[in-house]
Amino acid sequence: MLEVTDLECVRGNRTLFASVGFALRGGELLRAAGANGSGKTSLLRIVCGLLVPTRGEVRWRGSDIRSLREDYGRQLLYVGHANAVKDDLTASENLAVTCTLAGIPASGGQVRAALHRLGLAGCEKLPVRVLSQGQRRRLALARLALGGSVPLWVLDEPFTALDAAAVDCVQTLILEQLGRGAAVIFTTHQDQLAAAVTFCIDLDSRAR
Amino acid sequence: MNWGGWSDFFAMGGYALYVWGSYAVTLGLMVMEIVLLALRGRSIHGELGRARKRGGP
Amino acid sequence: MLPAMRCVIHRDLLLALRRRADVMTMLLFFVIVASLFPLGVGPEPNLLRTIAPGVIWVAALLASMLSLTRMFSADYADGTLEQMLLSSAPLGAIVAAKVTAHWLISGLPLVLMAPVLALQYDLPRPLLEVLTLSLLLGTPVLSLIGAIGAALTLGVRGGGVLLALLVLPLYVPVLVIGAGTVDVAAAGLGAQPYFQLLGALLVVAAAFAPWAIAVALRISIE
Amino acid sequence: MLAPWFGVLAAAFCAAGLYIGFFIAPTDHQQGEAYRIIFIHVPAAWMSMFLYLVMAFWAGVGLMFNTRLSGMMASALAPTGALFTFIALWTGSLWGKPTWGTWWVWDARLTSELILLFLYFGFMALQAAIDEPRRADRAGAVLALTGVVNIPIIYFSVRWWNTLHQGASVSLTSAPTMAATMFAGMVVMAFGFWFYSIATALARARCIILERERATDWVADYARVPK
Repeated sequence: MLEVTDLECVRGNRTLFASVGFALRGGELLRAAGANGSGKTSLLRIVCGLLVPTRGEVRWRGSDIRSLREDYGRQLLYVGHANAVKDDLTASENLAVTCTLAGIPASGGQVRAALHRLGLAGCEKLPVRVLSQGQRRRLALARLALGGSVPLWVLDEPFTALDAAAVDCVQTLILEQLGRGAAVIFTTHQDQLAAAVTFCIDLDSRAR
Repeated sequence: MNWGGWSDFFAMGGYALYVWGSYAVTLGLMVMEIVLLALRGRSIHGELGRARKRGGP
Repeated sequence: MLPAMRCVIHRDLLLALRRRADVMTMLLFFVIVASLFPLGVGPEPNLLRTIAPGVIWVAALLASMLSLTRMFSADYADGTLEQMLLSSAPLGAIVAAKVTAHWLISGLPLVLMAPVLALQYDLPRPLLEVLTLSLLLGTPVLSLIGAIGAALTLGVRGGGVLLALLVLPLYVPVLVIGAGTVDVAAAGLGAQPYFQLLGALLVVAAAFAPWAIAVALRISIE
Repeated sequence: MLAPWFGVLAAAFCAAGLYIGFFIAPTDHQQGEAYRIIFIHVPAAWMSMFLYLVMAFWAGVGLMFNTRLSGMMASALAPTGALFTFIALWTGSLWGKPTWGTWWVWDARLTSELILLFLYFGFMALQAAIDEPRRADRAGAVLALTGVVNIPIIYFSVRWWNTLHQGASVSLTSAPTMAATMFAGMVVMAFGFWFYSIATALARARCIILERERATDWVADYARVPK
């Protein structure tokens, strides 16, 4: 489904990584590993199309993602370091907005169910301003509970700021999604989902 | 040529201030740009030279 | 494509309602700037009448520029802008929705407030309508062009002043034709052709600006 | 590099242009000698417009094909373009003083030159404000393209504004009757300025390339060659 060939990324005048390539098929889990600043986030952003690589290309089902643009957006769900939530909106409004943007149908009931699943049961109507950092991260990840139909998930350190219960919940979400034949790319510093990882790219060994 | 002599030429029919004013400024700005460029070029070469002595870009 | 656009507009309006103070401060700025001129120029009526369109237009232009910096920077900071770039709708449409939302928040109130201010300059009634209509056609163009500047200066230090420097020269045609329509109407000539000119400017801006904003956003987000 | 050669060409053409302008062109019956300023005012105005178009072209190419070099060419051209716009304005007002008695004439062409100067400064300010060179080039490119679309609109709206408020009595467009030699002088001067801008642009591009590629190896070898 997703082929990445000969990727190179230069930030400032430092080459983060070079000649990175992999192919990802449905149901596979890819982990990008490496120390801080080794270019993990840049790699994920390149795969999403947010960042233009210095060399190499990313192809989705055969065609270059830059020519696909919003069609690729429809196939993709990206959760980055930033939670993409608005402080003035309530939790359910935030979730509804991000789902509509990503093209995922989300009725009131589904939104409430997703929030329940991520342990945000009582906070639907609360403005996000009053939520803790952990709760905001859960809200950002609540999209995954609704994103069952999206074939590619790209998650940048999904487990940061999460307590044990939330980590388990997200792990089961990812495993369910893999079961449905979707592909997932993620980064983490702990070793969650170590068993399920199909293959891992270690950026430290490639840095020049 | 229709100039009586160099003095007429510089008097420019009484408009010396304006004509020469504008030419002087134009010439001055162009020369200044060239000088700035030369300085910029020399400083870069100097820097690269020093970097080469320290070995490494 | 429509649901995403409607959602963006709805969200921005909701945000503006939740933070009503911003809209108010901008309107107050518009009123203050417009009422400063008589203090500076003197209360002499027919002098005020001649400068009225120009003053109100410049005040409207400056007021709408105030809220430009916030158009994208808030979304850029909390990561929602990334979601917009990766959305299921074309970026041009999303950006068009953002600009419409910005116009509804900062352009429309100015248009509604302008007649009230024009009374300060005792502009006769027919000219009042011409002024309001020219603002109605002109402010969306201001938002469109301003959005290009806002997207370019995203996350750049000294963004506010730089944005003004980039955008003001591009505002000149709108200001000239907008204020000019009122002068032409004052001189008794039909202002109709000039409204068409303003309409043409709006169409050109609406066609060109979303593409430029989308490219600028993609560059700034890297 | 080519820059010095274009510099020599530029000097030759400018000298020829000045020679024609001062020694061959007859005295103008209306304005006496003051009109000789036209020999740098008009070419400078042409160049300011022309350089902005070339800059926008290079910027567009850089944006479309993602080539770094064309982005650098665009930012190399900007200061020279701004210089010519300023020269056009300066000589315009100096020419206005003897002929119309005021330093600044709100004439359509002079006003749009002034706005062009702001566009240049906007471009350079944007490039200076963004640290990362690649993003600076591409952001500048978008601004240059937006500017190019706006230049004709600005020119016509300012001309329309001029006729609206003041009537077309005072305007630079009614240039004095063009004797052949005057026009020749202007064209030769224009070529002189054109070669001059190529020379400065190439020299500045070389500096930009060296500054930006400081880290790459080929620059280090290049520096080893005594300059």
